[in-house]
Amino acid sequence: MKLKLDKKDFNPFLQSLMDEYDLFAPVQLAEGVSVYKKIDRPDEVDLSTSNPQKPAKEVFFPQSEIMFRYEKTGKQHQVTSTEGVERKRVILGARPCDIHAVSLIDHVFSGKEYTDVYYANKRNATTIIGIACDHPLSTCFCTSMNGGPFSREGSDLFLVDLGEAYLVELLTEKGMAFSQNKFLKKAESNDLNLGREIEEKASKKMDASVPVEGIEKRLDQMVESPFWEKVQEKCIGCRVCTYLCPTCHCFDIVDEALTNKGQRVRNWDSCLSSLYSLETSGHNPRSTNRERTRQRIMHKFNYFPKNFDRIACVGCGRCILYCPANFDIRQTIKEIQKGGDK
Amino acid sequence: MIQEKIRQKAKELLENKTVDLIIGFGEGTLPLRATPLFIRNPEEVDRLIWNSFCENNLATYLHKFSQFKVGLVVKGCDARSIIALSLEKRFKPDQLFLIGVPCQRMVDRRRVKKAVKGEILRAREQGDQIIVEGEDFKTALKRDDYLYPSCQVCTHRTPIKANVVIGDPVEERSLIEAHPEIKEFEKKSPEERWKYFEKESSRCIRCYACREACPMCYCAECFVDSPNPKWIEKGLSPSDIEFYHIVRAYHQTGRCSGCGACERACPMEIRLTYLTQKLNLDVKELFDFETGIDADALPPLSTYETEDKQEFIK
Amino acid sequence: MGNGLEKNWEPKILAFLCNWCSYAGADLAGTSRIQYPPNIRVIRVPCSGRINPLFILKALQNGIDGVLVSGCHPGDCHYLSGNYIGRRKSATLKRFLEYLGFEEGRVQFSWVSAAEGEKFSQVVEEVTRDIKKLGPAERFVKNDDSGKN
Amino acid sequence: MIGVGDGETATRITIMSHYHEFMLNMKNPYLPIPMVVKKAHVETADRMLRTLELGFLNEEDSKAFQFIPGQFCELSILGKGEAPFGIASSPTENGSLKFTINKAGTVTTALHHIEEGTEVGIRGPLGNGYPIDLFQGKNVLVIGGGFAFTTLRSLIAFFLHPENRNKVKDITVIYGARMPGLLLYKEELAEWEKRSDIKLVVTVDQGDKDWKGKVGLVPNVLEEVAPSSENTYAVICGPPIMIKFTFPKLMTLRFPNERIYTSLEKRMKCGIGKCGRCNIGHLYVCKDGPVFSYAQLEKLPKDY
Repeated sequence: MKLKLDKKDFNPFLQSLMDEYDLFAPVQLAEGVSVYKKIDRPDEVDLSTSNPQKPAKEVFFPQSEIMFRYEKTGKQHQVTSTEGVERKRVILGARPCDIHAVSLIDHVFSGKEYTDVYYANKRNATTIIGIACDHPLSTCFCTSMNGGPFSREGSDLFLVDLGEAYLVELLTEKGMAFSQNKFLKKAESNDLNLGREIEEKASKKMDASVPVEGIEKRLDQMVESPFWEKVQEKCIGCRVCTYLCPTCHCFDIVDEALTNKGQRVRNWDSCLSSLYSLETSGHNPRSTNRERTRQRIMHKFNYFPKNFDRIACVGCGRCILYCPANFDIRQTIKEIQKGGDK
Repeated sequence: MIQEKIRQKAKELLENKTVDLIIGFGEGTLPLRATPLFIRNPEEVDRLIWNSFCENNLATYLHKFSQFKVGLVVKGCDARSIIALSLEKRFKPDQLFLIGVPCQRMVDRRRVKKAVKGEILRAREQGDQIIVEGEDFKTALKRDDYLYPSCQVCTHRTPIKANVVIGDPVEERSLIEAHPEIKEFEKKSPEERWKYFEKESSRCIRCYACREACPMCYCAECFVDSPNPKWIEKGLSPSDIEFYHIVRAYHQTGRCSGCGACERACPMEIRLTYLTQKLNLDVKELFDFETGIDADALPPLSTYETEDKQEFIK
Repeated sequence: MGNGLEKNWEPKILAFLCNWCSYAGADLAGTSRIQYPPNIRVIRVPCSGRINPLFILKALQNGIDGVLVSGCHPGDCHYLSGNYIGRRKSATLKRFLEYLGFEEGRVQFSWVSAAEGEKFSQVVEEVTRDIKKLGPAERFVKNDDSGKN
Repeated sequence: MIGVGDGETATRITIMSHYHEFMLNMKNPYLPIPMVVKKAHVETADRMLRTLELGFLNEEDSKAFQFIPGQFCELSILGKGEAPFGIASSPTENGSLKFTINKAGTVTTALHHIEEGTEVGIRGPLGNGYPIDLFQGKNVLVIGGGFAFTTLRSLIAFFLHPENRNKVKDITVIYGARMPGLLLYKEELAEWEKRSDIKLVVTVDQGDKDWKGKVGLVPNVLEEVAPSSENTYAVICGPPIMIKFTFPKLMTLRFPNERIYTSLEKRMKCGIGKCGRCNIGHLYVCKDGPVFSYAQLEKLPKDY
């Protein structure tokens, strides 16, 4: 079902959503820095940037999340879980690459035997309003990772910015719940044509030049190659690329104790941290930066494909944009495909 | 041209085995960026470049090459970091060959991006201008209006104790009158200053890029990772983040060369140099000490004078 | 001034006293029946040079209203240079904390020798009076699970 | 890709939402099962190893907890954290579970200090455990070193139980420790030595004045005992140094890699294959292990 939302009705539309849902959207924290946040007023929303620094995964898998609280009385203790989600939620303005990444993490956090209920509850309670990318960046390579600036995969509603209005496509039953919203009018044919034009223009700008075909097989032979010693040189071992990556899902579980009460918390973690696999005995299977940078690349382009036969990269380009040493994963992929000996 | 001389020097050092590898800068994969480059064979020296985007402090890589003889391309601030590191016995004396470059002050890529509408696809330097081109624009920007904050106030652009200095020295500024931002900030009330610090650190995502980009942060176990005693938690509690930023900055007292690599590494664009520069000013005022100038003067906090100021002590 | 100024609010002040001088000075104040405000909680440390900024920040983070570090007079240090090193750390840390926005007087330093019971009580009185003027500490105090969503 | 630029015709909405294609088990896998410390005693002379016997607080938890030897649990002390430990007791023993804890870090030190009657939590049973069904009708060679003997004790006790003894033919056990004082489960070892249906050889690297048993390193003792690899599965757990020198001996005894199993240790947090930490190649030690055959390990990177 295709509808239209005039931009003059945008804020009232958001207000109507906020009456019923917790609304998450990109918010500018400082000039050039934005993250997905729960908003209190419609004017906080800022859709001008292509992608916020932190990915939309944060709405489903927050960087720091309480798993349960506990209270100790004598030798007994009471545990209260915080997995529940009180209110339905909407995430507005997620780009196709971030949404594609969330569907990749779905594979890890779901499962017949064990499901990550914190993630699952948030995922079930959230309606995704995606927004098309009419100005993809030069660092974006989503078309190489079977995504695209107008890919509707994973969205419940999908917006296309027509200039004066948004074209609103309702794609799933969750999306259909919005069909009665009073701010959404019927889309005329010229809106649809304009939407198609914008789509063609954006797709042409994308250069699907990152060669990932057969990278999993290639990496199988390269596990002990000297290539990794060369790749790790410029990496300073910070956690920027993993914290900002929409498909990274590693986390740490720690207890935060006050006197007799406290909470068990999970925080994002990074395989690039030197402590990530350090065992209490002092043994560390990944003792140097070589093993750690290898793990990041292997997990996304070899291990994840082996487990879920999908590459765990959506080509959003954040790790390229924000790396302090300009470590460019497109270059690394090309070098790998050339056998990594160059 | 500086770039040409760096390449010749690198080729010479590699050919006669004075060093095992050269760490310098190469062409970045994005406009307005250069990237650290590690060269081992002489034929590859032509990949070395020099421009106004060589913003990394390469001294932070030295811990990876402790058993090699390393040739390092250094700006004034990087050279000072190396003197500070040598005072802390971080490498053997003859292990390094410093190729000093009098620095023209580095350009702040983020400020340039914010000065134009639309993505910058190509950029190059021309004289004292930066020419940036996007899909539908081409603009020339005056270089000196877009320098990094730490470079604007830099007082030692010419490397002091480099083995060779490529290019002629540049004029310098004195430390005290060079810090308008700190003077401005100090005029504010304590509430305003705390609000600013609180707001800036509230964006922190604890990725530790500031710690990893800084050559002086090399502790085997950083206090944030210590489980026993556990100083702070690992989550995003504002107070823990402020704790981290206060102590990380304070640990640079009398050790920080003011290069600004911490601020440049931060993905959330958090201001950090206004903390370390304040400590540098205090150390100059209290103990007449500047980091990385005199290779024999002990760092201020590891020594003392019987007549140090003590008016603040009851 | 602090907003929590109910009339009978009593500040909690942490005092790091060096074992050889200030701790003995405090002890002398006690044995000589010299009265001083009960607001301080004493932690004995080997030397004022032993004070690590982490101690002071951890105390402030846990909601302490004021911190006093007291050591031997210059020249009297049992370890010869402990207090000199401590003095440089204190000087730079105090300026830095006040630059960041901590109110002046939250963290204070003093020299009290083992014979100065009288001076110790005066120092404690002054510090308590200053902290009462500043009011309860709010900046940098951590409540348990802020920052989580 | 659905509904891409397909004109005004309304796409027939069939999809609930993309998340509904996934199988979900909404029982929270991170909440610990409440247990109580029934008995606790220090096993070794250096007081570094303490065995805890934990009892279930709720009856239904006890019934639901079905495990096989080789599986592990995440022991949880609220306020300190969690850590993985192999289950030392066998499924055939009564409802309580035994864990032997080596004092090393925050959680283990806390586990060494808690008294009997205190509540703790466990999560489990986790991991795959030893391939009991593969051992049916075969001989079993068990080689253990130091405190890695915990899950091996579970395996041995399981097969020594009357119901299971005839499931396997001969059981040969070689268990070594650095000094007599460091041997675990000394009473049980004494009982097992008396039995005729198990060949138990206990050795120490260095004896002391009242040690009457064998003295010698595990690899050499294996060479001496030289059990036939014919129709036999080997299970080997111990410190890396012991494995490094024992493994070649198994080769000379012509044990094929598919019939040598080991239980690996790695840093773990979730224990259920979600947090991504304990991977070796694409496998997770907590979910796809901790028990692996050497044939499997050969194909994986040396990432442990």
